[in-house]
Amino acid sequence: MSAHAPAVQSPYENTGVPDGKLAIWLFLASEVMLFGTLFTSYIVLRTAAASWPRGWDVLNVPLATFNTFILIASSVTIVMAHAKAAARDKKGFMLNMGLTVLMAFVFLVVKYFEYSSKFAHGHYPSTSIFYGIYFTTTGLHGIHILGGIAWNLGLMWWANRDGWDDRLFIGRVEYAGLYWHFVDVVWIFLFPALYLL
Amino acid sequence: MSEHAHGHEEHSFWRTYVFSVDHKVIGLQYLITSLLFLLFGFTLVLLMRWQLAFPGQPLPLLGRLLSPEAAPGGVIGPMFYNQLGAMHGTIMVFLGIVPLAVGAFGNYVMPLQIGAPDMAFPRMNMMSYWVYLPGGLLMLLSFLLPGGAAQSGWTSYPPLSVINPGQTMWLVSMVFLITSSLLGSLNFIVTILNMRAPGMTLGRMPVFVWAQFVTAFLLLLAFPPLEAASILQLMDRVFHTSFYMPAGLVIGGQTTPWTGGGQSLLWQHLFWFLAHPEVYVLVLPPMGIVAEIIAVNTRKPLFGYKELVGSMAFIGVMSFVVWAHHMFLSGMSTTLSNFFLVTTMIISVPSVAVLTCLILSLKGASIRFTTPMLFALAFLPLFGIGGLTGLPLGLTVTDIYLHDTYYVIGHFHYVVVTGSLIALFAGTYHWFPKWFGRKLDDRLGKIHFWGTTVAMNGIFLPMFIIGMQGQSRRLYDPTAHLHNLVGQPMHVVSTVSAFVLLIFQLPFIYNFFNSIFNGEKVDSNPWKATTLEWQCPSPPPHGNFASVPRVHRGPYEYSDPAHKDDWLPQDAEKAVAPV
Amino acid sequence: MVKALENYGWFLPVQASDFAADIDRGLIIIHWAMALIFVLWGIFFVYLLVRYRHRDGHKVERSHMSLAVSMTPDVAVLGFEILLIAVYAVPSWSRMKITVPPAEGAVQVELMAEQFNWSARYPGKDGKFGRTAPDQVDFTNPFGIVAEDPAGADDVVAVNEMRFPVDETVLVKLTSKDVIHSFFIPEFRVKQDAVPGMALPVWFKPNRVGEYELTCAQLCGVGHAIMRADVKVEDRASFDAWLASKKAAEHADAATPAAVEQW
Amino acid sequence: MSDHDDAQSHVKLYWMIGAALFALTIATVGVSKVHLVHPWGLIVGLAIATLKAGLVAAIFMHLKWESRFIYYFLGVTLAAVIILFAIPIWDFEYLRPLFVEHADVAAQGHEAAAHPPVHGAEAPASSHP
Repeated sequence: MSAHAPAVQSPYENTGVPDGKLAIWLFLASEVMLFGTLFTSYIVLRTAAASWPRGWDVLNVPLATFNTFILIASSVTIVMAHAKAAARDKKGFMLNMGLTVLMAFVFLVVKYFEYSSKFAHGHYPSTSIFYGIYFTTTGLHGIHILGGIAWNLGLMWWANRDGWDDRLFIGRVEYAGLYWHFVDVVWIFLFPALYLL
Repeated sequence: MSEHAHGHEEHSFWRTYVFSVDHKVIGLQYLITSLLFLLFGFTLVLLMRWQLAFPGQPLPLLGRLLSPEAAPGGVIGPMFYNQLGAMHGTIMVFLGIVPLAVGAFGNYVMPLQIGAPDMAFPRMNMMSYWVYLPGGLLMLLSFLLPGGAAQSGWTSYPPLSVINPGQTMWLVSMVFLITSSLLGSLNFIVTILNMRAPGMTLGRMPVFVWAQFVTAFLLLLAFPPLEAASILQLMDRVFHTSFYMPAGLVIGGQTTPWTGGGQSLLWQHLFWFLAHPEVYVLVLPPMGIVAEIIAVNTRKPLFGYKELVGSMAFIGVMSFVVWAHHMFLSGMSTTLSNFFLVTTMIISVPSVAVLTCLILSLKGASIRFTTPMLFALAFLPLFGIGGLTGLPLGLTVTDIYLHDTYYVIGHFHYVVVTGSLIALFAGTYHWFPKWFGRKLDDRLGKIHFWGTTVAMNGIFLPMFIIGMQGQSRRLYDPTAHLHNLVGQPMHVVSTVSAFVLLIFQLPFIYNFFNSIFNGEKVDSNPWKATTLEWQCPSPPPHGNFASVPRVHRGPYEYSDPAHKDDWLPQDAEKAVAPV
Repeated sequence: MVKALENYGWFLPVQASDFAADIDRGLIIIHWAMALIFVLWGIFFVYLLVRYRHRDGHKVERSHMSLAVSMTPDVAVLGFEILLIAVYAVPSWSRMKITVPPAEGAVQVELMAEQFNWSARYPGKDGKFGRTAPDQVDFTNPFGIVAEDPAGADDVVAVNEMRFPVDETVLVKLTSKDVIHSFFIPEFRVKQDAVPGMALPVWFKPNRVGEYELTCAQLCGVGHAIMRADVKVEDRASFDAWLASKKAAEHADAATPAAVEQW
Repeated sequence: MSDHDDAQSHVKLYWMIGAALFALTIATVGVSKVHLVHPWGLIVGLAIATLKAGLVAAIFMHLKWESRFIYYFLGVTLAAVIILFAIPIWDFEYLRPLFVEHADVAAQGHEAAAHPPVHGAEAPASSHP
């Protein structure tokens, strides 16, 4: 690809990377540390635990696999939404972003069923160290998905008002996409860690 | 939310002074709030010092005011003492020094020094203050809760912190503070990278800006692990998960609701993974402040700009691999201690290098002993003592004896109090003219300086002696142990010096608030300094510089023979030959 | 107990174990080095302040000392530290904390820290500790020694009191019942956190008869300050006599019905 | 802005990556169903997950065409994460023999009290040393 022309026409000395992109990548770096700590704790507590249930026995793996498909699909649709926004196709953008939000919502609904079935069987976070980690990590991930839904809905609402032609709009769609892909990457690691290995 | 131009529409009182997006107003908000938190944290320690020097004797004045269960009959109870200890540590570190060094000085001075009109994200900057303030107030609120405030030390080691009352509110407000610091560090890094005045390459940035840049990275990468660890501890406390609770706990004779399987050492690893970079966050900006003040008052370029910045960056990197020297005796694997012994000794080298560069900047200079320079000069030997006393603590063998004794308390107070806090006082005297257009009174300043330095040494030097005698830290009543009796007079010396220190803060407080309105008026560059913040009016208007400044040279061009006066501002076109 | 007061002076307490001399040598070497560094830098610092203070007619020299020369103190400090690590720290640390002495030759003690008590258990004649179980734990039986295990019958339990024979390596298995405590005897220069859920070995060889004090160095709650135990080092004979008397006193308590509440 | 015309031309690429991710998810579930011998199951599972994460990061997050500053940040973050992983895990691996094995006894006791054992039998209570 061509060398990066300074995307930012600003009178100030800068790195050629727009402020928003620097900020979102730094924020993702801190999120990497946050989830990295949860994974370290998971590995440490698992190796130190006397016994660790197999994912297949205690958790509903097919449902989780479906959930993974949903999240990957939503990653694809949000990157399409960014492509459509760049191509100035508002209808395409709204469709794709709507799909992303819908699939994220479906992901949470599936999560709700999973949690309620666990509670029904009397498995609470306090039941054992496995459930503690399961509920904490998936819960924190779920909160990040809620954040993503709010961000994407905000963008759609802003696009309908005067945001569509704002010079920052396409950038902000890209940053929402980066955040969403990161949440997907966290699930890509969380899914095998809790359910499969 | 489109970006409106930097027009000067008239904002209401609320938008200008309270919910302002101007980095200068936010800097002052941080300044006032953190100074008040520092004062409050200091009063907590006065109560503790009274109990340490005269165990069991009722407080003279305040005794009746304290609640009966906290201080029965005016005598501070052990539970309230532990609350004071934990909250003193937390308030001073997370609510006092870091917001002062990063929030106040960083927010106000750094954008001016790089010639920027404001921070890269003004609204996020405002948000970081308005997330910090509720976090701080929640921390203070925890005193009034039924169980009382947090009482398992500012390090809150489980299982004690999970079974003790008061820790939940501490964890919740910690999440607020961490979020505020993350927002702040994001803003700093993007501003420093993308909003430097044209001509200001990274090699021409002042040392203070470099210190803030490294500090922002430490905050960004080290704080989230503590946030995750706090979430785990919150789950342990509220939902009885047992991340940090090992199996078979018997507390007060009964088995506990925790099913076990957790590891208490996990918290210590995650906490110190943050807390060591955190103590370098406490020390790096003050080092930057001292470097600026020494350059201005010696009228000479700093010695070894590259070495100074290189050492700070190296400290920043190394601070991620030294954390477990706090855990040599905590049950961590002893072979791992050897690894951390080596990394701790490696990180002591850049600290010595920074001190060497600052001291050698005095050679061949023309030193002016203004009040900020007095504080900056006092920083050098006192921070030196702090650094040197770190040697026996960093060495695994001598740490066996000195770990968790008063020697440790003496060490880190010499680094933070006579190090960072004295440097932050220096910064306040140095940049006060830029903030308010008026100077702090020099006579009161000198009284404050001599009184503070002498009193601080009076508090912390005896701690080394008590530590050598083997007195453990965080003891409610040291006289309960025979081997501590010999150190009791030392406690009295410390307590008296602590009250003297309080008395010597009064001239500073009076001087600070009085000079805002009727201090001696000064022009925009009273110290005749070369860095950009002194080339704009004080206090700088919204948008700081009338036109975007263009930088032509390094930050410390003093005593240049080719120029008429002994300082050449960074944005001056070219040197004017002396007439 | 007053006799114990003369163990403590202005500087380090008396050396009462073989590690003490080793640690004190390290402390003294480092503090002399620190004093030397501080004084040298202090003198140079004051000289600079006086020599280069602002006064009329005094010109600023723009030239700086060469970097190599300026870095000699740093290199010296680093060299001293590397020497210290290689010669002193690593070998002593491995002797004090890594290589656990063989259990046979040592006096074995199991020490259980709990909120605000130290309970010590000696294996008694058979040299074996009886089995314990958490559900047996109660006030009279802090370790939860299972009654039917013969090995536990002759175990001696002492609360807030520890005795060691002089000149014999003591191997303590340190654990905690509830929170993190820290086993610290200043005169022996030995310290180790007692972590619940972990049994950490601590070993030392007392080499001076006398009365010392065990204190808790890690904040463990409201009673952290009063959590102490008396430590007495005596010759082998009186140590065995003490064990026997302790065992006898225990039988006496067990016999009286008041000690066992059951309904 | 210039790099946005790249976004359009990549639509086809995004669909391919999406399909690849689906396939890899099926693969990882399949592999775990097969119960490989201890170390291999872990290694293969992690390899697939890292591959998927790499695809998302490189293509979807445009990391392939990113400026060097972002690589610097991510490099520093990666180093911090590696330190955060390596040292605690190495420490607890070393500490394993020092653990007092109350875990299963207490868990079993609690399990039985809370509700009838639902899943596979716990490891028998190992005797306390």
